[in-house]
Amino acid sequence: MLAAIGVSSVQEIFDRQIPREVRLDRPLDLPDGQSEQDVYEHLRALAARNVSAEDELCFLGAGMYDHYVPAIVDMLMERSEFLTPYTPYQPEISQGGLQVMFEYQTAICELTALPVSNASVYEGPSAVASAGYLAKLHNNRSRFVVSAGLHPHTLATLRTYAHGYGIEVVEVPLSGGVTDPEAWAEAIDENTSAAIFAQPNFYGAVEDAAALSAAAKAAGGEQLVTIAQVDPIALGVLAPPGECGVDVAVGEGQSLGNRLDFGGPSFGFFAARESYLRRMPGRIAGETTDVDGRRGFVLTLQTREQHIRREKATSNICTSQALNALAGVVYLSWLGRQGFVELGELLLRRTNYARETLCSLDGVAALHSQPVVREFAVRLDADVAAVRRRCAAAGVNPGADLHALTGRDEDRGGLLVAITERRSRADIDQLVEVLGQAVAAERRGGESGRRVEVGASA
Amino acid sequence: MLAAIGVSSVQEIFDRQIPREVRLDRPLDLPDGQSEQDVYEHLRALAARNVSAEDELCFLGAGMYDHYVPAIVDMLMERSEFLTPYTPYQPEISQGGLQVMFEYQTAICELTALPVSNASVYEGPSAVASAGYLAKLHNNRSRFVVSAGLHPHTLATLRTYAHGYGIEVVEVPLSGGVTDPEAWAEAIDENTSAAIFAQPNFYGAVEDAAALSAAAKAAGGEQLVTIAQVDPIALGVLAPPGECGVDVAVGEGQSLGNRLDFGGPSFGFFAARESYLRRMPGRIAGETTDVDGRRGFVLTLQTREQHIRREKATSNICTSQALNALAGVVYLSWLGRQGFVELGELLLRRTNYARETLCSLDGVAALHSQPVVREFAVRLDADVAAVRRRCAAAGVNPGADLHALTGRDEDRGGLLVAITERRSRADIDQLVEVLGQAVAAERRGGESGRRVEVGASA
Amino acid sequence: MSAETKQRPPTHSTDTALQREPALTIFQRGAPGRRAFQCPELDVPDVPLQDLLPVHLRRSEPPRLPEVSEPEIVRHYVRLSKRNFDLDSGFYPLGSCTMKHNPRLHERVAALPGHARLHPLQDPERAQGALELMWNLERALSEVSGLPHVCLQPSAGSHGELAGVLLTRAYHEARGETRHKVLTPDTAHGTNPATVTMAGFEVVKIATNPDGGVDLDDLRVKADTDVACLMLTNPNTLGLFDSNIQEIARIVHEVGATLYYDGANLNAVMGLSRPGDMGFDIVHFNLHKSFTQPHGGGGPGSGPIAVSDRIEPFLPVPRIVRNEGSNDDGPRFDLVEDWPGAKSIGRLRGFQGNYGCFVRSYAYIRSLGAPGLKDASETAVLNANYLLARLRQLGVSEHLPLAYGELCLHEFVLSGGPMKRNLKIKTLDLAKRLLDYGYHPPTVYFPLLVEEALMVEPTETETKETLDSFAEALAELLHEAAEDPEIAQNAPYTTPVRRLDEVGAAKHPVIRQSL
Amino acid sequence: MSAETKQRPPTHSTDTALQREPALTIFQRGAPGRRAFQCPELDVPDVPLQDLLPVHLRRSEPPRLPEVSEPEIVRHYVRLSKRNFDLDSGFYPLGSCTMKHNPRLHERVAALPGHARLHPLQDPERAQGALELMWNLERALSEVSGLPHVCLQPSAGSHGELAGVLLTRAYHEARGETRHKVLTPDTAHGTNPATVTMAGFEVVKIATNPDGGVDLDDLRVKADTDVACLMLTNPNTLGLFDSNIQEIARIVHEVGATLYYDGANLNAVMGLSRPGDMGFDIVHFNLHKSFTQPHGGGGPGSGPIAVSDRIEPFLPVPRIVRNEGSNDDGPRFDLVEDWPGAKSIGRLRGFQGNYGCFVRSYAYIRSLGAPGLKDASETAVLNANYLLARLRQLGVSEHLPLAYGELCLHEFVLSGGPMKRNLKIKTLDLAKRLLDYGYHPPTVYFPLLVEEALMVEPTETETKETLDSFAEALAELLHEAAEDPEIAQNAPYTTPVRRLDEVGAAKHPVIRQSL
Ligand SMILES: Cc1ncc(COP(=O)(O)O)c(C=O)c1O
Ligand SMILES: Cc1ncc(COP(=O)(O)O)c(C=O)c1O
Repeated sequence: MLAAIGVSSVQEIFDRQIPREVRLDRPLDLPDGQSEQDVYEHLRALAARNVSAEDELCFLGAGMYDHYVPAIVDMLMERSEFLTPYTPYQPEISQGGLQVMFEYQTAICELTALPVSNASVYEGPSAVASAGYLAKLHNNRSRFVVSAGLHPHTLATLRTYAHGYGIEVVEVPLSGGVTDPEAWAEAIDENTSAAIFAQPNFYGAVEDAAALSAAAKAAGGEQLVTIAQVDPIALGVLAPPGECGVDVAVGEGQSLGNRLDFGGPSFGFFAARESYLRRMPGRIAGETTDVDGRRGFVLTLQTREQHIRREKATSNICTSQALNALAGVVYLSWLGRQGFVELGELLLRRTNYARETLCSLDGVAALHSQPVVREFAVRLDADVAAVRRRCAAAGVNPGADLHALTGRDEDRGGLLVAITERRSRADIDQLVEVLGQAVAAERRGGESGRRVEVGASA
Repeated sequence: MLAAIGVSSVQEIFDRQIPREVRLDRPLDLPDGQSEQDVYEHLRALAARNVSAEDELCFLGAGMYDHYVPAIVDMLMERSEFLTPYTPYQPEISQGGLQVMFEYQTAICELTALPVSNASVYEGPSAVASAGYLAKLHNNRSRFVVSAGLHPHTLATLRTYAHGYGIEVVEVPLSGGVTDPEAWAEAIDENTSAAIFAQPNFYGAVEDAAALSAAAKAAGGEQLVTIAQVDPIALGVLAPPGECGVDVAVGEGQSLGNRLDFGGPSFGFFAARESYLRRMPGRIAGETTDVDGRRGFVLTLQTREQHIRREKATSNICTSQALNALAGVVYLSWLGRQGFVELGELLLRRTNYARETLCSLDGVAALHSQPVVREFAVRLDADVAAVRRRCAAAGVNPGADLHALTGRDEDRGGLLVAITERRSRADIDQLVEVLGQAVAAERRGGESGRRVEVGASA
Repeated sequence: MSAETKQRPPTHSTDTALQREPALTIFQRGAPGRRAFQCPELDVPDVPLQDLLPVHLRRSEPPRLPEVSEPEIVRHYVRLSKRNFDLDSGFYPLGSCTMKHNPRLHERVAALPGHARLHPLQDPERAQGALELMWNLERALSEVSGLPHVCLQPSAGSHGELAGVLLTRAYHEARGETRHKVLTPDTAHGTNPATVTMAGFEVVKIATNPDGGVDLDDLRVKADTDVACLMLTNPNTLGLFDSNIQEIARIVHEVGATLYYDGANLNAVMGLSRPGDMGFDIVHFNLHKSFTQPHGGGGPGSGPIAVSDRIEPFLPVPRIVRNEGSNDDGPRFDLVEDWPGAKSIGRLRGFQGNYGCFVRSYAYIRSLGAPGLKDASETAVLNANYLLARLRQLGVSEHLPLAYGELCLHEFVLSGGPMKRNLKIKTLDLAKRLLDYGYHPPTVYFPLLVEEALMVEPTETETKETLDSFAEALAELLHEAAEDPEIAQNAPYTTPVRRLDEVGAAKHPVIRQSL
Repeated sequence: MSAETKQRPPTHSTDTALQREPALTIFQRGAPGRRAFQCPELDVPDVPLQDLLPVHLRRSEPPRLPEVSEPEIVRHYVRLSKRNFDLDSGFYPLGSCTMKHNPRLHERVAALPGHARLHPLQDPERAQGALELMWNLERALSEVSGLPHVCLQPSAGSHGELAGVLLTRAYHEARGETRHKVLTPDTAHGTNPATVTMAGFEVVKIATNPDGGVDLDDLRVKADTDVACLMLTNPNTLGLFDSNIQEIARIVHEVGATLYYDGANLNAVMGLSRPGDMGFDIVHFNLHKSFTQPHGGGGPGSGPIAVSDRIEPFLPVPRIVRNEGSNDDGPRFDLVEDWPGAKSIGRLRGFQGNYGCFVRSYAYIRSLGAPGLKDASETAVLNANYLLARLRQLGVSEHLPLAYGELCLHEFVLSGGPMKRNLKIKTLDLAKRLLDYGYHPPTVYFPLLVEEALMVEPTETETKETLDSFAEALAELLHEAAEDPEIAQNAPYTTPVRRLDEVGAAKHPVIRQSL
């Protein structure tokens, strides 16, 4: 090969192009390569030092949830034809991926009752920040009014982005577990670019989405963009954002057939009203026909995108989450029209059963009394960290430490408990027992966690 | 659908065909169906009650070995196109599977240095029994002379089959760990249909295959069929049967890219000299061309088979082990020409290192001093079961209890230790330490295994 | 019409990408020195090989295995896989093979290390999960078959048949009898007679009566005391249930012979009728059919057997036993080679059988449960009868009449005789043309007693839409043949290769890549 | 010639099975009431829904999701997958995308429950394996880039770019400066300018000099104190290394701006040259390119960033810290939101980033090690230059000359201008005809400054045989065009669909299945 190139060595190819001064004159300081079995053992040893939802009874949620991922999702994601192609730049040989995007968009539109969806964005919180950018492009106003009920990661991400594109973020507090209606109406005016809330909110409470949207439009006018970050699984029982006056509905798609993966990759979904179509970020698959009249699919409305519009693009996103979105639409097809609702209703009932039984414990009280669908917040009359440690010792992860996540004083003692279809009544009862003993022990002033373990293994 | 059929109910279809008296008038006494996640949890709970080679340091072999199975083998076996078709009865749409069989046959021929191979039989021991049947069909003689060095499961299976097709089985003892040459020559005469031995034998010893074959032919004449059960992995360093006067080489293929799976499914390979081609059992893929002259593959020489020849077939085998044979040829391609030999040499050296270090322990002696490739037998001056229990408590499975497998008195105290490329020197050293302490403890008259555990975790 | 479209497939060689791709084997790829495998490091003393292994025992030349990189291997086999038709890609009504959907959950659970990396010689006390699974599967198969004792060991159906006939031999020998004959109907699958011979018996054929069942008179004549066993499939390979089964059992048992049930067609009667209740002594199951173990392009399979009390003493070893554990710590499971009254025929293979298949089929049984299994059989039978009815409605049966009977159970057999005479195309031509339509053809030329047989088994996991389009495709194919029989006679046109020279392949066998 | 054969592909619509198959969506399959999912049983009190959720908050109608069985889902998507071209099936020289082989080991280790089912909010002390893996990956990326601090959080390359530009903003603001402009060369990838706007800066284009590098004079003119940053790719999108890089760095730093390295082309220089040593302040990596995270048909990706000391205070939260554990019990890893001197820009997304991608790329780095990474880059560059040389030998460069330079690094850009004039086929036509030859075409019409650009990146995992056949295919394609340009102008002929009406699709967007 060197002969064909006309060089005497590979080195020469580099020597002729890269100045000596910027060449690395030593080997990289990295371990040597290993055989496949050794790398496997190394990665397995690392995995063994994580306590996963396979290893303990896990009630963690707060944005990502331990739902059961059906085997067909893995099987399809692992097919070379879906796993290894690049973004479908050549539609004639990418109809599989393009049709999946089209189907995914259809499913998201159905879930949200909104007419347009893109083919996925990175994940939940940055989806909200991108929705904010859409609002800025749409009305070029100066302020976002956001509910304190948004996920703390969403608030943080939105602030980071908004500082970049130069928009002020004003936070509206909660009252009684949901966005304070007065403060909300108060904060919004004709300089408000977008009004943003979560459904259900971070504390698990179901917001009155229709009321919040209406109030926002009333105070900010039609140009204002109402944005909701919604939990797709909750939409099995909750009125869809499209029917609640929401302009743009975005959210975290992990619950839909994606693994936990310690936080990613998953996907963000992004749906909106027709009028925002040409300001959407990311890929959109559209239907068309080929020269022989066959139905086919292409990436469409690309004039929104960076590779065409460059500095005028509606977003800088390029590589997105196609494979995770495939998992999403396969999962939704697996659940099916009825199953999707059945699942929501099962979670609704189990979650309320869990909240009731937990709150019947001494030292455990509901943090709010709003309706909840799949997650709820309680306040412990004990040190949350200590209680969680005791539960962990008994093989139970009782949920997330609210204060650790929000840093809000009013969240001290708060515990956010998530329920999935993998958590049976028996699991919930075990949580109640273990948490009850942990709280009791802590309130007695923290003797050893042994009694908790005994309790748990009973 | 019922209307089209012209019945009022599915029941009616059965009522009109199956007499009442033989209908089941009650539901089956089985658990109700479960959701996918519940079945998964149940099967996972069962798996958790097995101590697999993933959970302990495992030196078990004796026919199946914990080799590393490369990820591409799983990936290819899981492809729908290989996983879900039936036997390739329609070659035009089965070229993938048929070519895989052809490639597999080529690989087996290369390993064994024999000119013909079929596309797989069930597994090792029954492969020997099928080879015996081939011999019977070939020379219609009355006796099999078999080496006591065959795997006990092979001996048992051969006896079961031979009793059916009416052939006597005479066993020749070992001396010094290998088949006794005198007794061997003694036992064989012109009534001997086949002379059968294992390479390496069950005790890990390398037999002088060429000498055994020559002696057999000398005593039994050309019509006698020499059959060797060979360990394919050992062929990386051992002279192939085809170069040792062996007529039919068969064996267990599990070592070649197949999981342990608690004993199956794996595959048996079956290779022979040209003259036995038309008496081979099972499927054989052959090369041919289509009407347009394209190269293609078909199941060939089917006149040997049950679906054509029925009671005159050379075997009754139908469904075989195609998917496992695919794993075999993919694995061999992954190892490659050099890698196959490198692996054999690595095992040869590690195995001899293990034998030496183990035999340096008090109360541990080599059971024979013959060359060994990947497995060897030692005799413990202690109760093997008790020693194995102690080792298990220390997370080490030191190997198989010889006497428990063969029931031979001379095997009391025997331990069969297998080495794969997954067992590093460090692992071997740990075995030596743990086994040494276990034997010592037992010889001191069996106080508790605690010291062993301490030793192991050091 | 064709699998997914409403148009007729091409009637000329279309020269597709797959057709243009030459069939290079993995041995024809790569280059010297190329490799995928990186050998773990030599961490023990580098002793000269000849000190460990005398040269005369050593291999002199490395085998000429491929020299390829991982990317080359992946690409080679992924491309090769595209030259296969498979159940996940299309309808596969292959009669007698029960090509039902293979749920992917089964692959997931079978791959759990606790199952997949469990060594077969692991001490039973540390393989309790595996033994309990096998025990539960034995109990479930016993309940489905209506016979009390189960052995999971056989590797496939024909292996189960061999077990069954050897059990029969042992049973008679134990009673001091040597019998020489085994009866099989002329509808029997080839493995039945082949097994009989392998087990040292002589095959005696029994005729089929006009209803497609066993000819009772012929049976009465041939059932003498030299008969060891009658092997039967019920429903038989015509998809018909032999309503004389009780009389057949009486006749066979009267002469002291055993009655063997070939379970390949069990998918018709799960939860509805049981071989044990019909009077069978021995049954084999095909887990890779009725219990959806994926077929893998020709295996692996698994052929457990179930037997009556009188056969039980002869069952192969090892057997699984369940010991009631001391109060709280549940039952314990063990493998034994001996038990009260044991006169075992011994082993049929190494270890405990194809456990990986047990895991899948057990997961299947747990998923469906009792109602689900019954529902599966009912739907399988409904689908078969619906497809048969559709073919009648579309006039297909004018050329391809049902060979026997009116209705069927889970499958039916058509006769291509009229088609051959009226339309000048053989069942083979029809099958090959079906390939262009995007279907796997039904089983052809079996059972042998049906002229130009076409054996159709849709299974319960196919939808009405699929059955309808298949029926339409068959009808269209016959119209096509009526217009121009050469279309089918020269089919297929669109497959990766077209008709292959099987005669030439057998005359001058080339069965490995020349290197 | 074509990917696997030596013949020319068809020059007419071949009407293949895939072409005949109508594109039905999953929503057009199934039937009312059909399903795959069996809901776990309701094991808690069956409270009326309205008691739990007021009606006005409730969903009134179920979404019109598909109603299909598992077999239907599997068959639908398996068939759909066959309408994709993929890296495991053929050569994919898509410039700028580094389509190197994705080892399957990575999928296996990423699927281990300890990684795949680890909740992102698991307490750090019980996620030590994950944090150590991330720490090790950070260290490895730091070493490869030559920059001390790494943040793994960004979800893809463009997300990394956004992080980088926001870091630049924070850096200047911390110094009490507000700068408004970011410089990008006209060879820049579209995400660069798009990012600049999103981050609130104004884009200023820098010209390219005749050697394909940055025009230094233009840079000197435009580099003033209102410039916050220069974003560069090196080697750039022409596959050329800018030998003035040190001078460029000097100019940029002189005006107090930062120098940003778009790491999409890192595959050319791993272990050979490091952005940090070139003077870059901020680098993003594309783990889904250089570090072989599979691309999934458009993601997931992962775009970690590495930065110099002066940028470090502004890094996103959370960060991973390593605490030396008390003597024996090794180091402990933690996630922190604050650290000495921290002035973080905050979060770019939820949780810790695309951990699943980290696992794969870390496995890759461990498999290759230092020598392997260097070897990968050297082979990638060797393959690109060999392919370029082959194209010259075959006379292809007469119609498709190299746009700039003599040699290249890991990829090269040809200009289709002469081809368009001499042979009357555009680069688009060439790309479409290549589909018939069985190849994924190179990147087309990028970078913008090259007329009819064709950007070829073979990567290190392709064999010489593949490069040779691809070169021959291109040559053959040009001969074909010389004979009859319409062949390419109307291509492709053999793909599941042929040229699609993109204009119509955009004019009347149909972006979901009408139900
Ligand atoms: C009726 C019948 N009996 C027996 C068998 C043999 O089963 P196996 O292929 O599992 O050996 C088959 C399989 O085709 C069959 O259809
Ligand atoms: C040069 C260059 N920069 C940036 C990007 C954007 O990377 P990503 O697609 O991961 O956002 C790409 C990807 O195509 C690229 O080629």
